[in-house]
Amino acid sequence: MKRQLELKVNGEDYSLTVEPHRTLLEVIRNDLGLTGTKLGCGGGECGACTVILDGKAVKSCLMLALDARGKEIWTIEGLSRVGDLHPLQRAFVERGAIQCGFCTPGMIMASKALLDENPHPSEQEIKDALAGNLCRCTGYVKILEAVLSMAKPD
Amino acid sequence: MERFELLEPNSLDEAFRLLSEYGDEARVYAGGTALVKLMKKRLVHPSYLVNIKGLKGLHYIREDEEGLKIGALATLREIETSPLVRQRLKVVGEMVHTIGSVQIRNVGTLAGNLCFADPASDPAPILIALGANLKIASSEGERILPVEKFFTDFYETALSQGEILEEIQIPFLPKDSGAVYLKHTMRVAFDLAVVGAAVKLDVNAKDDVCMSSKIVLGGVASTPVRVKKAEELLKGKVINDTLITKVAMAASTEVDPIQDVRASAEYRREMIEVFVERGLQKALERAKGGVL
Amino acid sequence: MIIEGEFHVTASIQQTWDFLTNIQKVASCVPSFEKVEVFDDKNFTITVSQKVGPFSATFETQTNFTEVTPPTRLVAFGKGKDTKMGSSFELTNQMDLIGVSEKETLVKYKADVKINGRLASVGQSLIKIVAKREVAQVIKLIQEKIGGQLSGKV
Amino acid sequence: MADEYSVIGKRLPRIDAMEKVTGTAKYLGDLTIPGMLYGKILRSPYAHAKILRVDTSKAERLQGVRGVVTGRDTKGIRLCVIPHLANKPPLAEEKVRFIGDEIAAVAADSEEIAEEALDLIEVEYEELPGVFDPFEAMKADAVKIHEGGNTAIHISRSYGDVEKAFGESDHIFEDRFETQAQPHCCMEPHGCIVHLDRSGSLTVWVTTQIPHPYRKMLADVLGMPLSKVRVIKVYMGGGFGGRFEMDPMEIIAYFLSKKTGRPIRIINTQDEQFTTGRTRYPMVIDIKTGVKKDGALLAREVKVVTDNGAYNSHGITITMGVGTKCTYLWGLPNVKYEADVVFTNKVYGGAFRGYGNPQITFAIESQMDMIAEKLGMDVKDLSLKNANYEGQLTCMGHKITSCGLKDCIDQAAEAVGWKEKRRKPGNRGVGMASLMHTGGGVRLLFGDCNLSDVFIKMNNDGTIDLASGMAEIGQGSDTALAQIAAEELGISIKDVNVITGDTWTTPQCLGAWGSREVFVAGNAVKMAAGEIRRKLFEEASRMLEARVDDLVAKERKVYVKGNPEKFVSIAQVATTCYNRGRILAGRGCYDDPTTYIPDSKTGYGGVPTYAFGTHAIEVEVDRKTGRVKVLNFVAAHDVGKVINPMMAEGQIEGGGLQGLGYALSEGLVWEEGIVLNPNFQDYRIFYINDVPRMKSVMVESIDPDGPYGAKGLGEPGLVPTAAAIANAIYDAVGVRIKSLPITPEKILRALKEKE
Repeated sequence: MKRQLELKVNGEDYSLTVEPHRTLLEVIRNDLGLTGTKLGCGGGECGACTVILDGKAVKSCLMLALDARGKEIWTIEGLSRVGDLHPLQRAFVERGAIQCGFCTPGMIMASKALLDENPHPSEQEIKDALAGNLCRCTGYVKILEAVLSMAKPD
Repeated sequence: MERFELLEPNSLDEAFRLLSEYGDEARVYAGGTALVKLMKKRLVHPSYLVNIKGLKGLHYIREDEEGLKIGALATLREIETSPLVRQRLKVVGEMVHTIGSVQIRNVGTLAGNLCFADPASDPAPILIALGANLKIASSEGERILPVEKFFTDFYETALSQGEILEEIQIPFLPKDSGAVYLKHTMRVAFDLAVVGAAVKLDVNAKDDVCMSSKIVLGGVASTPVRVKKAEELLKGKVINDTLITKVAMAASTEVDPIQDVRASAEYRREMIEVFVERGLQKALERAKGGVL
Repeated sequence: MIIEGEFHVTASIQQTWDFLTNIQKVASCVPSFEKVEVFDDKNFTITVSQKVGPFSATFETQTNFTEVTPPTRLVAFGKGKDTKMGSSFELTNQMDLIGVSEKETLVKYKADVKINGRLASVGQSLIKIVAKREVAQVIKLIQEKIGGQLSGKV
Repeated sequence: MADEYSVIGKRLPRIDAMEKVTGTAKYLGDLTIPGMLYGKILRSPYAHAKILRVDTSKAERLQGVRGVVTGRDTKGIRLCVIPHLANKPPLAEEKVRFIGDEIAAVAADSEEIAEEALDLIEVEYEELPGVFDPFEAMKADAVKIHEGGNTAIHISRSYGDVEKAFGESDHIFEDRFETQAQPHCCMEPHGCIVHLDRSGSLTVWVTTQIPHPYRKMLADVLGMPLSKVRVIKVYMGGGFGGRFEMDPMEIIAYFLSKKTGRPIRIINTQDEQFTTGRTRYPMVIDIKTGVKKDGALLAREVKVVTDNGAYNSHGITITMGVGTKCTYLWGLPNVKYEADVVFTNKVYGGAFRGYGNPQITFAIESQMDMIAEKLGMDVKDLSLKNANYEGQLTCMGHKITSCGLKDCIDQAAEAVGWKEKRRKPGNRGVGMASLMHTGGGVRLLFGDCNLSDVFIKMNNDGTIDLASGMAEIGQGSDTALAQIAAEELGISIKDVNVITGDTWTTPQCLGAWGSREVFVAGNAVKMAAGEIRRKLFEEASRMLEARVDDLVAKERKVYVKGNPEKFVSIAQVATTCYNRGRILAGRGCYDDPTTYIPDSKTGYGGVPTYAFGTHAIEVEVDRKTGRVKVLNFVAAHDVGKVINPMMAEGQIEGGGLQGLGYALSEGLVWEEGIVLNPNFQDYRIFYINDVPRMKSVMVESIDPDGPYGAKGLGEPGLVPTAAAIANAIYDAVGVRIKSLPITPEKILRALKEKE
């Protein structure tokens, strides 16, 4: 049976009805059309589906959409306006932290959750925060450098 | 994922009622990280999920004179970052840090981890070693069960139908005690323990004599295993390298380790020896250094 | 997966044979047994249900004796499916009976258990341990029941 | 020296970075086509079985099911990237040959309904014995997986006089090395949307690395004119060789679309990807090498058994390629090669970054370390002594046009601290290994060519649209091509719009594989842009009243050499051209200049250039647990000329990560044909915590044929890693592990044996 779901995504209020078995990822992608958040492994292992829920990074593929009732969610689409990147996004672009780009939204959201909580993380703290996000292209070197550059602005 | 009904009790009593009413067809849902994954793979098919997230009264981490009290809804991440946990029982926070990833710890709960009863559960060994208890509630009332008695088989617990794990009670470490949890994995992060070794030592600070000890192993059998014969070797003895080696060897022969895709039984046996040895060394160091 | 071994029962070879070829009796020694439907003395459907924690599977297993050599050899083949788990189950079990004395029989068994489908990729090691444990239980019950039957306890 | 280039060699962000970093980039799973249905595939639970009956009637009756197909619909179709080796039916007809083999498929209104319908399909099997080990499969009495037997091919070649050379050798080394099945683990699983519309036009959105050859394969298999087939590669979450062929799912989706008239989307689940997707081929390699006392390598004999899995894909060509690869590194004069490619009842392999080279290089370079030790030489000196060089002709007659291998060895050793760290007591060790690989594709995989065609048009404002059949798969080829075009035309990379991926709007190209993107497509871009520049200069020479030969294009201007005041903007020139009815368009078609003609016994094409590299790695081994920690990772690569240092580093670092996984932790584990680790929990690719900050060193050998001297770098990054790790472990604790992955358990076992 469908249930009412009120939530705020990227600063905008949404009111929809969803069935209990829908994941937050499905609702974000299919109902809200925000496909920047990716479906990778579907089992909470790759981190491509990471969004920020009430300030905390979560894997939206393992969360029921109804768990987001009344919560505030940020996805990759909420980080920038047209032509105006968030500094973290700019760091990813300028430091070459992107290859195929599939893990990028999840990496950025996981990094943002960290930086919001801890603006000056150590290298180890960054690694701990990103240890739930897989990247098969970059070898993580440039991702780490991009997040580090935010931790210690040049 | 297959369809199910989400039931949302407003009180524990209502939750008990729903659980007894729907019996086997219902499962308690809190963090859900493990359950949703299995449901997505169509390996578990509950018709009803009893969502206890609305029971805000279960969401706490606090202390009393005996120890930490952790409510069923406290997330792993809250425990990991709790100043209270860090100050009063550091080893618990250290252990939680090794579970899954930040995203998983932000959602998953300690109670959920225990109830799922994965043989490789990280909290189980150290909670047993620390002598933690569980407050289990049902319509019949409450009961207190040592964590040590909680795990009955692969993914099976002592919870009866209609019961909910309400609180985890972890006693503080007495003075001159040290505890540690060491997790051996094949990957640094996001991996299950090939061997998880929890060691707690109570020593006489003057002469390093072991007053009592608990050594508990995870990831090696259908449930966490306490190696009592090995513990026995420590009792009343001065803890030194020779004894530690002997105890570690005894621990490795006391268990009949499982074999799976992560490691062979033989390797597990060898690692039990290594990690019990390292655990004892570290626990002794902590007992003497006053690390909580 | 092959599970093999041998066990003794305190009964003559004929008594043991009679017990082992009586489906109802044998079924009552299977802990996961739910029900049996007998078509003739060689064909029957036995329903077994296994539950381990949150995982449960029910296999309605069509079984037949493929080799019957009284009182020394019995080979049974069973095949079942659990649609809900998208998994199937196959068992070939060969039993050789050797009379040790008037009151003692040695039973050698070799069971080939196959689980295919979703269950298979998830928990091979779990399945193995559960299967071995189940077999041990069955043997224990057979020993008890044959023994008990003869001593008039059951 | 002042930098001669404005765009080449610069650390520029990727041109698609904005789209990717904002979540705008659309990947396959992000697309919805009106009317789209969801397809799911029923797969065999048996490793080897006859199919007696398939009954789909119950599934067809399920509410929301729109179409069901079985082997009856696809009867007669056989797939393989090499057409004459095709033996994979898209849907099984009489037999299934591995767990996961496709049997039937359903199209429904939702994925859930499709899944539910799969459970309603009844299949009756007669199980056959399975054979899972290639050596078992080669036995005369082994059960036959295919009618022609279990050996897909036997390969035998010889160059020089191996027997004589072994006779002249002072030492002969014989070792067996084993490698495992490594899936690509692209973050985006494989998928497609296929729509055969009612007018008879076919559109396929698919995660492919080879849009144009793919289109041809599809048209051939379906008997359709190419003009009716449109293949669109959208943004793609990684390739690495895993999408270098057609997958059965696309043919299945075609027949579902044909049945329903609707677009069909099929995307693998993680489990499907692991259990039915392509992998790197497992190989057992016996290698025998004859050496003189002074370290001169005289002869090599290699015997390979490749586990082909259940069906043909790239297994035969990769194994042939290994026969070539074992001749060229260290330029051996005498080489003998024997190989068998053998079917087993397991998921089949495919192309994967390195195309056989990681396997054979693990063997060659591990053994090189052993040889050096026996001869009492430093392996670095042994490598330098035998290093390939510019102008060298290999025993197969391949010419090395540029070579920076010696510099790679020296610089890698220097950066890792070789002299200070090698052969020191303790638990730490350093190891090195080198590689040689094509730096520009190869001929004869898709016809006797290695080509790329490019169209560029300059717009009135001086910006350009560049259309290429190359496939951007994350490696950065779109950006590299844009840089080359911008350099040639004196414009900014921001002025370049790169159009790739759609076979209806892009010209012919063989696609992204074989490290060929920069070398082949880059040369084509250079030619096309050069044509436009000529036209621009003609017009500009009129406008500036200067000779064409004196003109330079830079910073969006055309100016007279030595007189930068005298210029016109490129936009002005372009506008003038168009106003005068002159079109600024250019075309470049590049086919590599390889003159080598493959002999009949190899059937393998020559390559236009070679890339080289050396990895030097420092590890620490826990002697009690066997656990390896990688402390330092230096990768020195001869890339010809660096087009974009940031992206080149990215290729090396990413390759390094895959190489580390290959060396230490990755590999499918089977039991009776069942994959036991089909997820990222149990199949361990590394997270950020497991890898060191890899350091890349670029060696620029300037290839005479590469654009600006550039060579390919896509594959080399992981080729020598496993051997370097194995050698470092040996240096650390003295045990030689000859099978991959080098797990803690193997190390511990070896340490205990050594005691």
